[in-house]
Amino acid sequence: MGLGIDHRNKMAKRAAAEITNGMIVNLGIGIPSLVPNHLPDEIQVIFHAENGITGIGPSPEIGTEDANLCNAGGLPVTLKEGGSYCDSTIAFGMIRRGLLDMTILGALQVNEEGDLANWIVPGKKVPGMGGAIELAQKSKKVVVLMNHTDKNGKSKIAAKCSLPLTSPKCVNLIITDLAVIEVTEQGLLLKEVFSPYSIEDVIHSTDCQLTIAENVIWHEE
Amino acid sequence: MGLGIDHRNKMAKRAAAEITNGMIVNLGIGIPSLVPNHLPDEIQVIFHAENGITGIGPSPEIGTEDANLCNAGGLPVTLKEGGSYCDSTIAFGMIRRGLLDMTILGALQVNEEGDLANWIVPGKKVPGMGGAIELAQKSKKVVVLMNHTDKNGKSKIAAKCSLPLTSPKCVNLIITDLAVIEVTEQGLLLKEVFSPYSIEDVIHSTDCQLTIAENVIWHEE
Amino acid sequence: MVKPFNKKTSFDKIKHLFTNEMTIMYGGFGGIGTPPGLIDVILDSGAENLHLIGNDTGFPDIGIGKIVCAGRAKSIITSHIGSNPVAGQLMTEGKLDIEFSPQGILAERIRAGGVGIPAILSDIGTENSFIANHKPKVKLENTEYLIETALTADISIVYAKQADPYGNLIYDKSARNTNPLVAMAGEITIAEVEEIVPVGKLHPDQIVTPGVFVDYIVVSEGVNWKWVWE
Amino acid sequence: MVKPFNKKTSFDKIKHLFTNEMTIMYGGFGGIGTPPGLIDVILDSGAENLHLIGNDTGFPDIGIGKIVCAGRAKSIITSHIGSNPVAGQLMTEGKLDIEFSPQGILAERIRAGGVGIPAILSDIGTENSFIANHKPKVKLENTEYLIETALTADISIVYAKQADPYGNLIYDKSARNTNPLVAMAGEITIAEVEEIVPVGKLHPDQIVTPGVFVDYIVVSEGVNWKWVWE
Repeated sequence: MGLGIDHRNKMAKRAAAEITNGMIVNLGIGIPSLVPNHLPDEIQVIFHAENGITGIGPSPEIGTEDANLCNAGGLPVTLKEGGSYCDSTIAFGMIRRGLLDMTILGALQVNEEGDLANWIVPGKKVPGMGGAIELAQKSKKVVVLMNHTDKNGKSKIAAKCSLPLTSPKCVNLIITDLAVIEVTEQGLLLKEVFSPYSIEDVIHSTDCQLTIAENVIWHEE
Repeated sequence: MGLGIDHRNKMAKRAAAEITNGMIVNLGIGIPSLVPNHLPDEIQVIFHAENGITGIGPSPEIGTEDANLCNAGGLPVTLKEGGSYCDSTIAFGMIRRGLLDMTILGALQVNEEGDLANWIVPGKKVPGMGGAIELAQKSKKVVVLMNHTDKNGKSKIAAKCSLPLTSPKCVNLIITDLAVIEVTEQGLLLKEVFSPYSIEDVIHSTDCQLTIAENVIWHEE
Repeated sequence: MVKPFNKKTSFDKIKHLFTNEMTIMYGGFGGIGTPPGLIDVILDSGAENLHLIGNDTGFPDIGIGKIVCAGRAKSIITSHIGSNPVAGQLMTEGKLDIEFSPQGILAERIRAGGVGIPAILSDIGTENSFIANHKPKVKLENTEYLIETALTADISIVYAKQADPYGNLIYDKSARNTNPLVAMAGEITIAEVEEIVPVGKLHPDQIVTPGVFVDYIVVSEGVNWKWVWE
Repeated sequence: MVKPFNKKTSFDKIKHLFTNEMTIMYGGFGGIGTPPGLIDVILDSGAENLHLIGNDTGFPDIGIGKIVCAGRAKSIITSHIGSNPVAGQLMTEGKLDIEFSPQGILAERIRAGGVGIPAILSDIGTENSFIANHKPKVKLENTEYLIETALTADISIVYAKQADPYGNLIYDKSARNTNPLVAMAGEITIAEVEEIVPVGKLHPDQIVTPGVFVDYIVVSEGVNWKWVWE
């Protein structure tokens, strides 16, 4: 069961709401790449890519793509006025130096301490970590966008990650097709639920303890 | 007793003869900066400076200096066609990577093993090492241009350096106002003498063993 | 380092440089910026059991992916193979030895090789056993760091927008990516470029790779990358 | 990191940023490329007991030399003080603590701080007791290397040719020298520039320092360096 475009955009829109004026933000491949479509015009933000772009603009019109201008996922992009190119060491220099206010990325598993697993399924799929370790370890805020459960219906939010970790204790916020969950010192805090799901649905689909916020926000479809 | 301009140019001219076509060469401050004046036109060479210049050209005409274009000694220079600017890490990257065929620099002392002392006179003068360690340690060939003796008449070529070393076992060739001496596995080899000095003058002015080459070359004034 | 003042050559004339068992480092990121003509030259050369170093394994038909899929690589140091399923398959079959390095650290290791630094210390992935386990470590003020050693290659291949005959290079937009780093780290560096311009045409403030790092220049017959990552 | 999208300010407005005991890193090489207006602002600010980091100590009346000669510096990490006799005198009198670093290694340490690398290993000066004695060391495949730690500063001051309001910088000829490195290594980075141009005017391939590293831009009233090294 994949996520329909509506679910994807719902999640991307919610992630976009985390972005405030002046932020420097890195977007992973997949659902995170939809985030810019949901940003209000008045928000000025600098999108960063590991392959050496500071200031990514909207996707180009079909037919106007530039083969030499792609994001870290290899998809054609544009550059905003005031943007610039650099080599990968400088792009990662920005990351390690702590200049990234937020990274929004996908995950295979997240646990209640905010550990992130997103680079390997032993014996099955070994894509490699790419820049995920650096982004997860060094960004001021790490937002995960992922399905709440895997294709077998198993929760991707667990007490302990069964998959090898990308980076421990790095995730701040989890946005799934069901809910928005914050990683706090006291564990996971369920803050928002997407209609038509209920708090009980979320608890049922989550493989670890959830604290329920005092005022859970309800997102109507 | 300083060195007159003739002596300086004599030494610079001899150093220039070490340079062959296509070399990348770094010149220290002082006498080494006179070397380019003695290069035949047919020799193409790339002069390198630690502050980020590859391809230094001749000194500018008076009145045409550019305040933002100086060599590592702070003197105005020009850039040859095909030259380029970089930051200091890349300039030193060229040095450490072993791309410099030759460095020509001044010295306070050199000993029979080719140890170089040129950065500090304890209790007297502490200029600091600047880029000399890297240049001495990593250039393919290190040529020292210096007075044969100091202002008290003491030999600057010794069995052991009394001054703190810049770098051990790095000097390949010593050019003084008296002679040209090669540093070999077997010690110092006197190869050339500048008129009006004699082999005996050179031996007398040198504070360590000298092997005399089979055919000492005589440079007439 | 070969040092003629005119470094322009042809694909044919450099084919003999590629030999079995050598280490080849390639610029590019997701195939974009990996010199397509030089990849074909390597294939043509017949060189095999190659040791590769680069950001990722490209796609099966783009970038270094073609070398990997032809079974020419014995090992690779890289950060990502997700876009080339054949790389993962060869690894699983024990036919390709892969060392994964965090992407930015890999870039720094290549740069370190290029500028003659033996290694860097890193705090990236210190708690990730796949990264940290086999690496030397050192403690500095009570924190343990990984020692990430410099990488160099027998031959580096890069893609650039323009070169002059001295080998000075400038790059185009995000096709720059790892190319300026790889350009410094080869014993021999070969640049495939869109265009060779006369000496003096490139503005000296705008040159990204000084020509002293470059040995050969070949003119590209066009790039073959496209947008198919996902 | 302060992040307005218009980073232009005036010398007066940033004077309060400079305070006693802070660490200040400065671009420039032999005075050339050290922002003269910002040096005067530091003098005006009254800040003292400063910890300085930079290539050299300039001349008594040029570059960082003015700060040193005014007795405002408590310590300095540098590679050369030969052009500023006052620096040597203050050192001899025990009034200025100087740590000498090989020039290229100093540049790499500043860069390491700028790109978030904790340290580099170095084989430069391993046999020079003045360099090696007080440094941590580590053995790698039977060779002992120095651990040269990264350098950062509370404030970095740099000189550039042009900036746009986002803080993107380009440099002019050899006045580039250490400036792009220093620009990355400050918690706060202030650029003194010859000219501020509109956003979009700088070519994105030609920008050397991306604006995300820069916090404030001031327009220079002109440079004061000249050619007096020898």
